[in-house]
Amino acid sequence: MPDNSHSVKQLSVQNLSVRFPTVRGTVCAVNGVSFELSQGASLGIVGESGSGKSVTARTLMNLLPRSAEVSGGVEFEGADVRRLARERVKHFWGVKMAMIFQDPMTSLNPVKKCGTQISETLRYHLKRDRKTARHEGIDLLNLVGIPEPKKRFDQYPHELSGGLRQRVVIAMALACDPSLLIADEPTTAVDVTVQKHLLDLLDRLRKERGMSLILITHDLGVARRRCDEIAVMYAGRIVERGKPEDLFEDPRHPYTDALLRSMPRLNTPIHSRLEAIGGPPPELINPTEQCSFAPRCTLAQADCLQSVPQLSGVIGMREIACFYPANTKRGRRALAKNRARGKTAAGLQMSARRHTSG
Amino acid sequence: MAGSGDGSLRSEGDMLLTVRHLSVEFPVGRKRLLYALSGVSFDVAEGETLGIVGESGCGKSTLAKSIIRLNQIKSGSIEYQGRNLATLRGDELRRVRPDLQMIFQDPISSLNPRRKIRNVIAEGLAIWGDRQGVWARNHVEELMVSVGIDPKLGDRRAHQFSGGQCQRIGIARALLLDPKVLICDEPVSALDVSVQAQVLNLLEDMKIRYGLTLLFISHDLCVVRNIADRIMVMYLGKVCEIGDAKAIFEHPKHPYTRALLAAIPEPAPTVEVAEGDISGELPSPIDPPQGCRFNTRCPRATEICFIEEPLITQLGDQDHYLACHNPVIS
Amino acid sequence: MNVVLDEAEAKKLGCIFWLAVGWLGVLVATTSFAPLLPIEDPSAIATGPARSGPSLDNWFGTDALGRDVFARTVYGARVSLVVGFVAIAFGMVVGGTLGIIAGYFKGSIDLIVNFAFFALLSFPGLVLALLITSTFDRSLRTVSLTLAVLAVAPIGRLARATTLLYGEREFVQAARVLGARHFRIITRELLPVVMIPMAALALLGMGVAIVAEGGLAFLQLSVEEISWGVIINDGRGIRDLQENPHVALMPIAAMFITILSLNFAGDRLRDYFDVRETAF
Amino acid sequence: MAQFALRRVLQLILVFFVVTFVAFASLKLVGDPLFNLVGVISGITEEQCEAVARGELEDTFTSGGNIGDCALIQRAKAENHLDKGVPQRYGIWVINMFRGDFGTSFVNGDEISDIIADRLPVSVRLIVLAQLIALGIAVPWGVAAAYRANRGFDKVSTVGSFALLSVPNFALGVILLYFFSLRWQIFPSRYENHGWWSEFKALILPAATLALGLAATYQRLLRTDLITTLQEDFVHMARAKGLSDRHIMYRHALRPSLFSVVTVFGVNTGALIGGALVVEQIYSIPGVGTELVEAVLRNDPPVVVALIAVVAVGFVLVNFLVDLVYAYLDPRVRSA
Amino acid sequence: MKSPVYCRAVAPSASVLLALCLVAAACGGDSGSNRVNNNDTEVAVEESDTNNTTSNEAETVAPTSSAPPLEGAEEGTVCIGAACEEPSTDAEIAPEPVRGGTLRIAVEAEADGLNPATNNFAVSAYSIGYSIFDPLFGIDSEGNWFPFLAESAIPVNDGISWQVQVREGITFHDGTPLDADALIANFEAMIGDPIVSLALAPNFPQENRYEKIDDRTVQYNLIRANAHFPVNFTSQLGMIASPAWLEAAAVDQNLNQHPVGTGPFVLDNRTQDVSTRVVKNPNYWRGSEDVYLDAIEFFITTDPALAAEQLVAGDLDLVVTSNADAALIIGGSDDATAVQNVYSEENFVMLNSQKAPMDDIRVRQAITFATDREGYRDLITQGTEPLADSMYHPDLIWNNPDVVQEANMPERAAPLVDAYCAEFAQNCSDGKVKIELQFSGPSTLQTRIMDVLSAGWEAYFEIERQQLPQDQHIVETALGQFQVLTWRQFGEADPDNEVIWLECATATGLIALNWVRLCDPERDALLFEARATDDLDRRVEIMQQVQAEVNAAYTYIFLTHSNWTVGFRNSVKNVCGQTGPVDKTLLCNTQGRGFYHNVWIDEG
Repeated sequence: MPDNSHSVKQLSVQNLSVRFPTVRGTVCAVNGVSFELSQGASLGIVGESGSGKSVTARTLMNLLPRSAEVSGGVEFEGADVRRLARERVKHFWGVKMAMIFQDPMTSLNPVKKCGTQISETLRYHLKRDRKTARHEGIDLLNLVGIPEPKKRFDQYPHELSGGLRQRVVIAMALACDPSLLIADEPTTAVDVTVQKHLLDLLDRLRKERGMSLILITHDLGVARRRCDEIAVMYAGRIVERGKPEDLFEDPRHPYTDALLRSMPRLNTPIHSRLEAIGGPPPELINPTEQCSFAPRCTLAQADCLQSVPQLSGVIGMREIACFYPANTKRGRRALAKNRARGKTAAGLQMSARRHTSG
Repeated sequence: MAGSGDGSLRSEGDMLLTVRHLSVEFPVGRKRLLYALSGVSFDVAEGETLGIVGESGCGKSTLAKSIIRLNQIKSGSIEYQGRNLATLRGDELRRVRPDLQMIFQDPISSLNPRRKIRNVIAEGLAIWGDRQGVWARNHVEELMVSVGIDPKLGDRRAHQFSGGQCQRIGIARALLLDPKVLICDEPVSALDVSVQAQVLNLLEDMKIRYGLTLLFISHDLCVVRNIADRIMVMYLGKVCEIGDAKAIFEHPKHPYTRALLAAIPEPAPTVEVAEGDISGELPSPIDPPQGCRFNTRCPRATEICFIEEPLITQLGDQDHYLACHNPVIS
Repeated sequence: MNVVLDEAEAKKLGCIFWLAVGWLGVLVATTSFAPLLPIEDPSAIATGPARSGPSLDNWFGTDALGRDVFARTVYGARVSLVVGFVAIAFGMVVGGTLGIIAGYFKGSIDLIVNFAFFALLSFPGLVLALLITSTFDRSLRTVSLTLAVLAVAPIGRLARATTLLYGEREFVQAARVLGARHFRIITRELLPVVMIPMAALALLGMGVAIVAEGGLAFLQLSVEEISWGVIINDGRGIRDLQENPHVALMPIAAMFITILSLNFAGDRLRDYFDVRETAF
Repeated sequence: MAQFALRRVLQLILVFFVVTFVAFASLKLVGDPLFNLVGVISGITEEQCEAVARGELEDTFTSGGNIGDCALIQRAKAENHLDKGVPQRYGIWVINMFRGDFGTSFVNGDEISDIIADRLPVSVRLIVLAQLIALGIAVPWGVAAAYRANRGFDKVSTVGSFALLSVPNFALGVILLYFFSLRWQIFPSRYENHGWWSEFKALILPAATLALGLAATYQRLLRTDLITTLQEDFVHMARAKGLSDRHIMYRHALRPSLFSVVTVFGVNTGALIGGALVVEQIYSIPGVGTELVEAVLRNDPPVVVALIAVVAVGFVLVNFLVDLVYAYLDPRVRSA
Repeated sequence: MKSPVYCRAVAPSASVLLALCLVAAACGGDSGSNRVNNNDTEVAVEESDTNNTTSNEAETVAPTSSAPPLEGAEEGTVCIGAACEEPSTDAEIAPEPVRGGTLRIAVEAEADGLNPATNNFAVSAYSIGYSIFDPLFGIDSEGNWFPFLAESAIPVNDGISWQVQVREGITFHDGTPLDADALIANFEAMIGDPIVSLALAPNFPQENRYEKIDDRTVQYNLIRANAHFPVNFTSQLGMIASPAWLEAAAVDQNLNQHPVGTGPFVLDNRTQDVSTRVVKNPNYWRGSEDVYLDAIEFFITTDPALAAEQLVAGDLDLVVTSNADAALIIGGSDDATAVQNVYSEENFVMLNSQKAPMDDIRVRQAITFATDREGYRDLITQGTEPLADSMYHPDLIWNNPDVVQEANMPERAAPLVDAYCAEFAQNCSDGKVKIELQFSGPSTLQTRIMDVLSAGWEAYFEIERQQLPQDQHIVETALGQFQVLTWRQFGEADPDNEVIWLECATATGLIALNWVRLCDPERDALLFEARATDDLDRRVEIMQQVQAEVNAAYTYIFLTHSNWTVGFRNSVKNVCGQTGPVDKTLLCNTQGRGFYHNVWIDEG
């Protein structure tokens, strides 16, 4: 956003890396991710499975398994989050920072009443008594637009539909009035009509409460309308970051570009061939020092296989981690070269039918 | 909406598959019934791709399973090549089966985790050992190559493949017996975007290569839009709107279709977002609403919608059929 | 994303598994070739001074009648293993078949079979064994078959539960769609899947059967041959425990290690094939 | 719920009939119950009887009573319905049972209802105590192991639980008795019941014998289920809510993780009764188990069948209870 | 409606005969084996009851005065254990008795019931029974009878009839007086019981079995003269129960569990198979001040070794057992004392002389020669029991020192087996005689015994083992359906008691109490002569001759003398100091049967 220069920096993630040692090797789930978030802003993190978006969120929420090795800094409202985690600070997560999860069916405890699960947070963190917690809980249900909140308060999760459950989850997350809400694929498991309502709700709540939002999704379309800024992740790295309209209209990273092309859209003709992304999915275990998208990238050149391109560009406007960004002169040249060769530097066959990028 | 009747059936006689008044009900304890499908009628011409869309719980998966007789059918008929699949039993049914194959939603659980994928793909031959002709044309390795699985990996098991590859294996298995109709039940919804495109492309390729007729079920309108010739929109076990894909997407008449289109994160330019704002929850299929089943959420519902169930009717002479008392007139 | 988190631990059977299998292998080998090995006749009395502790001549000492406890333990293993093996083999064949059929076809077959399992389970196992062995004879065949009958219900219930779990899976539907007959679906699709948890349970069940034989021996209703249970029972009198505890403790140790091995092997197998522990 | 209860009651009745009938039929095969009624002459064949009647065979003891009187055998048979077929006898038995008459022992003439009234409470107390001990050990143990799964404590406790699982209960019983009662004299070596405290002391060792293996079983199940539950989204959600680990473990994860334990709790009741059979034997506890074994060995069919019926009914009742516990544990079951 | 009466009469009767047999069946004191059900094991109707001696002598006033049956030893009681130096049995320097307390006794089997007229009394039932019932006559420490409840017993008609007079003023626990009618009621109840009468009826004619002389005197009329008739009434048959209770118990079988006698203790409560508690009778006819204990609790502990351990651990006060392990545990403890004596049964192998191949004396000889008695003694009794050569302990005057069991000489078996097999090839296989070895099980000890015996026989016999449940074992034994088995009996205080096991009258027929079914008329003549005489020397002479003949018939292979042990904690005093009414010291521990009314507990 052009005006985020005057907003208060709320969250700052610096060079965050998360590794999981396993028998088969070290899984590098997140590799040097950095981003900042202003108070009241919303950031979309978009990526396919395995891109590290959820791990990033869980790192922020201190939800990683003990085996995880984390490095880098996370600062939230001036406090070092990782130090808070080490010191087992009690009333921070759930109070300042809250999170909602993908599947409303599973993110509510099936054996506890919805109301109990909401008021539990209030009682635990804010030491409300049973009665007050109930009142506030019902208010929260009201806030997230649940009809008949009193009745719902005493119902079990299985008695509610998916959409309602996700609203309950949101109410739960909002209970202590957090200043940052992390939504991890909040609408993946619900139908489109419900998804729309939920996204609207999150948007509304964010604006009403001056809350920041990190929206994690695999669906570029979801992030587009709801976020001030979008970060695209691939293999544990942010490969491109920028404003939604820029990203959609003028994707620079070949991955973003390819992703957009591979999505079927309403405005493309029927039976139009989709541009699938070829090549193997990224290697997460003991990855080699190279651009992780290179093996699948139609623009890949020899130097893409030599070193990892760093995220660079204008912070707040557009940052790309690529040596040969798509839709640029450099990119077009690289593509032309590869097509002439019939394959990329990483050995990916260039399909004759493949559309040019740019 | 959510209408009854067989008004949606096209008059041409060369339909490959004609479903009439198909009803499926499941007992859900205490003598209550879940009305999964209620009087669904439609037809599919040879070589056509029918996209079936609707929210979860609308009966689209039940429909798929009913056509290939994985469900008990309450009433109605499924005509395929002059035979009524709904009444076939035992060996007769078994003999028809190779003609109608299916691809499942969860690519991994649709493959037996303990069997080598070569055997999984070749299962059809093992069952129909006598089909020499099939063997001659579609031997397993060739098929593996054509779906993009390296035959050298044939000795591996499902868990050693990614979701996309598993779906390819599933497609190969389905194609081995040279089916006429391929029913795809949400074949790409469990896949990542980049892989989804590969599988969709593959399906298109295979359709052309083997002359398939596709029933493509999805909740993702964009995907359906890309692959389907015709679209059928379902709601709570009934058909709302059916017709040529272009017509449906560009001139949706049914309020529900419009709502679906409006709810897409990147909504279709043909509908206004506000127009599709339907509220409320999907009613229970155990106790569906009287009259038009969409009446509880429909922004255009009038009195008649609560009393009378709309019949499906053709819009003019176009390939566009609709069940609604108050359609949107553009 | 969860994939990364959950699969942090790669699958390996691990050395404990191989240790366990090793012990079982050695046991089976030793007992199979027992007659060829240079060990005492297990029923010869006074091979050494009665009630003497372990020595070079009698590795595990001697019992009240001066019989060699080592030889008896080795020969006892034969009977115990046979009992265990027959029990689970029968349990797997009969219980497995019934369980799969019940879980696959459901409906009234399932109702009847499941009820039969339930009724069988509500018969306290040892009482049933007691009834049978006191009714018929105490031959190895009777005892093995008795314990085999007892193995049917637990294994059958597991087979049924697993079949129910997988019977609705899409790969089974796919086979039906391909036109496979029930028999083929059961044998080719379900059996390989059901076998694994069944095999894991069978390993545990073998331990249970061996212990049950011991329990029968404890009530003096087990086989007439030398089995571990018989030896333990022979040496478990209070005075024997005091004066020559090795008579009971050596076969107890052998039984313990064997059952431990079976349990470990079964558990590792379960983990390896990612079988969720089913409450059968 | 009512329908569910009805179904369970039906099941109970069916199990009762099946189990008792099988027991009845199999007892028909067991030895000769007549021996307990008429003594040694029960071994005399009908041919011999006839020979005695014809004076061809000498009856040594006619002077000392009517032993050689084969009518005695016939009468004993008739009065105890031993001359009828199994189904008929079973019918008579069932009818009498529903009249509250379990009959009397063939051996000592005791009212079987008295035997049950004497024996059952002891066994029930033993089994309940064993289950309580087992759960008391297993729950904190399982939670501790699952909390840091595959770490040091869990690995050690896995070995421990497997070791416990692998100790045959008869061996454990004898060893515990030997050390705790006879050598160290911490617990009484003999069952006694001078008030609840003395009985409690006397039942601790046998209950522990049963409980240790059981605790290991429960711990394994609970641990596995807890590990699974701890990966559930709602646990992540609870953690994201900032709740403490302890709170999450006991208030969120434990209850949904108890299903397998509860199921096994029910199904194991049968095995537990079998185990109690041996353990009661070791500690000479006058429970159903000892009586059952005695009755089988002394060839006392009415007692055997009655006790088996009691055990079967107990088994079904426990499983009925288990279903209720399910309903408590999982509201989804309640509404289903 | 005969049925209830019938049931009562018949059901327990079985167990009595069963008991008869079983003493022996459980040879070697296996009672304590791990066998679960011991209800019926180990029991005996007093064989003495079947005495039939004719006495031609003049009427003797009771008590009879025969010479002490012991030879050598002044007292038959052996004491082992820590407290032996302090003669707890010695009443002279007995310290002041301590009153009060409960004596906890382990008995190894439960009695079906405690009705002396219908139930069978095993050692366990005797222990409980003697605390509730007094016998008509007792046996003193020298083995002679003396009047207990009776005032006197006078033989009339050369001993064909006996007049028994009871003491005056005795009442039962329920207040009924003890008089002639009570004696008659007891006699009627017993003779009316099909099995108990087995031991009683043969001595009496069909008619006029008794006459009531006066209110306290009954005259019993026998078939033939018996010089030792009162011995009949020293045990179960002599236990006099309340006639009112007997009558009630005849209708309600359950009352058998609630006995009413005249004894020093009254039944308090009884849980079948668990425990029986009796409390001091405050109105005991001999004066309740001599009954020191407040109560006795009898516990059923089927494993004698466990009972012994419990005794040592202090959970019990007194244990009665014939088990070697138990005896060794008690003997090895500093806290307990074991008392044993010579009045014990013999353990032996029994060969059925009517059943091939045992009908051939060569085979019987061969198996006798091949028997490893030392192995049996060392491995089975762990050396605790002495080897037996005949029906009597060497310390008893009846014993014939010249009779030696010809075992442990396998070399002599070979030619006999060869000769037999040459003749009867069908009964042989590979030059070995095929035999069936029957034993009752399941039982660890029995199995061990079979293992040891087989080890000796295997060289010449091909042994097929047949383990039978106890009941079937007894049936087949009584019906003569066996070849070889082990048994335990003999060794009674009065040798006349053995007649029934040896005479021809019981050797044939359906049920033979002469189990080996060997009839020897000469032996019968000797036995009846001994019965008729009161001449001790002649009796000794005859019994020694009988032993020689038994030995020559090779039907019994005597192994060891069983070793009945009464073990008690050192705090238990005066176990062997029980006295009868005429200041007679009662025989301590006859085959485990015990009186406990003069016992006291001194924890100090």
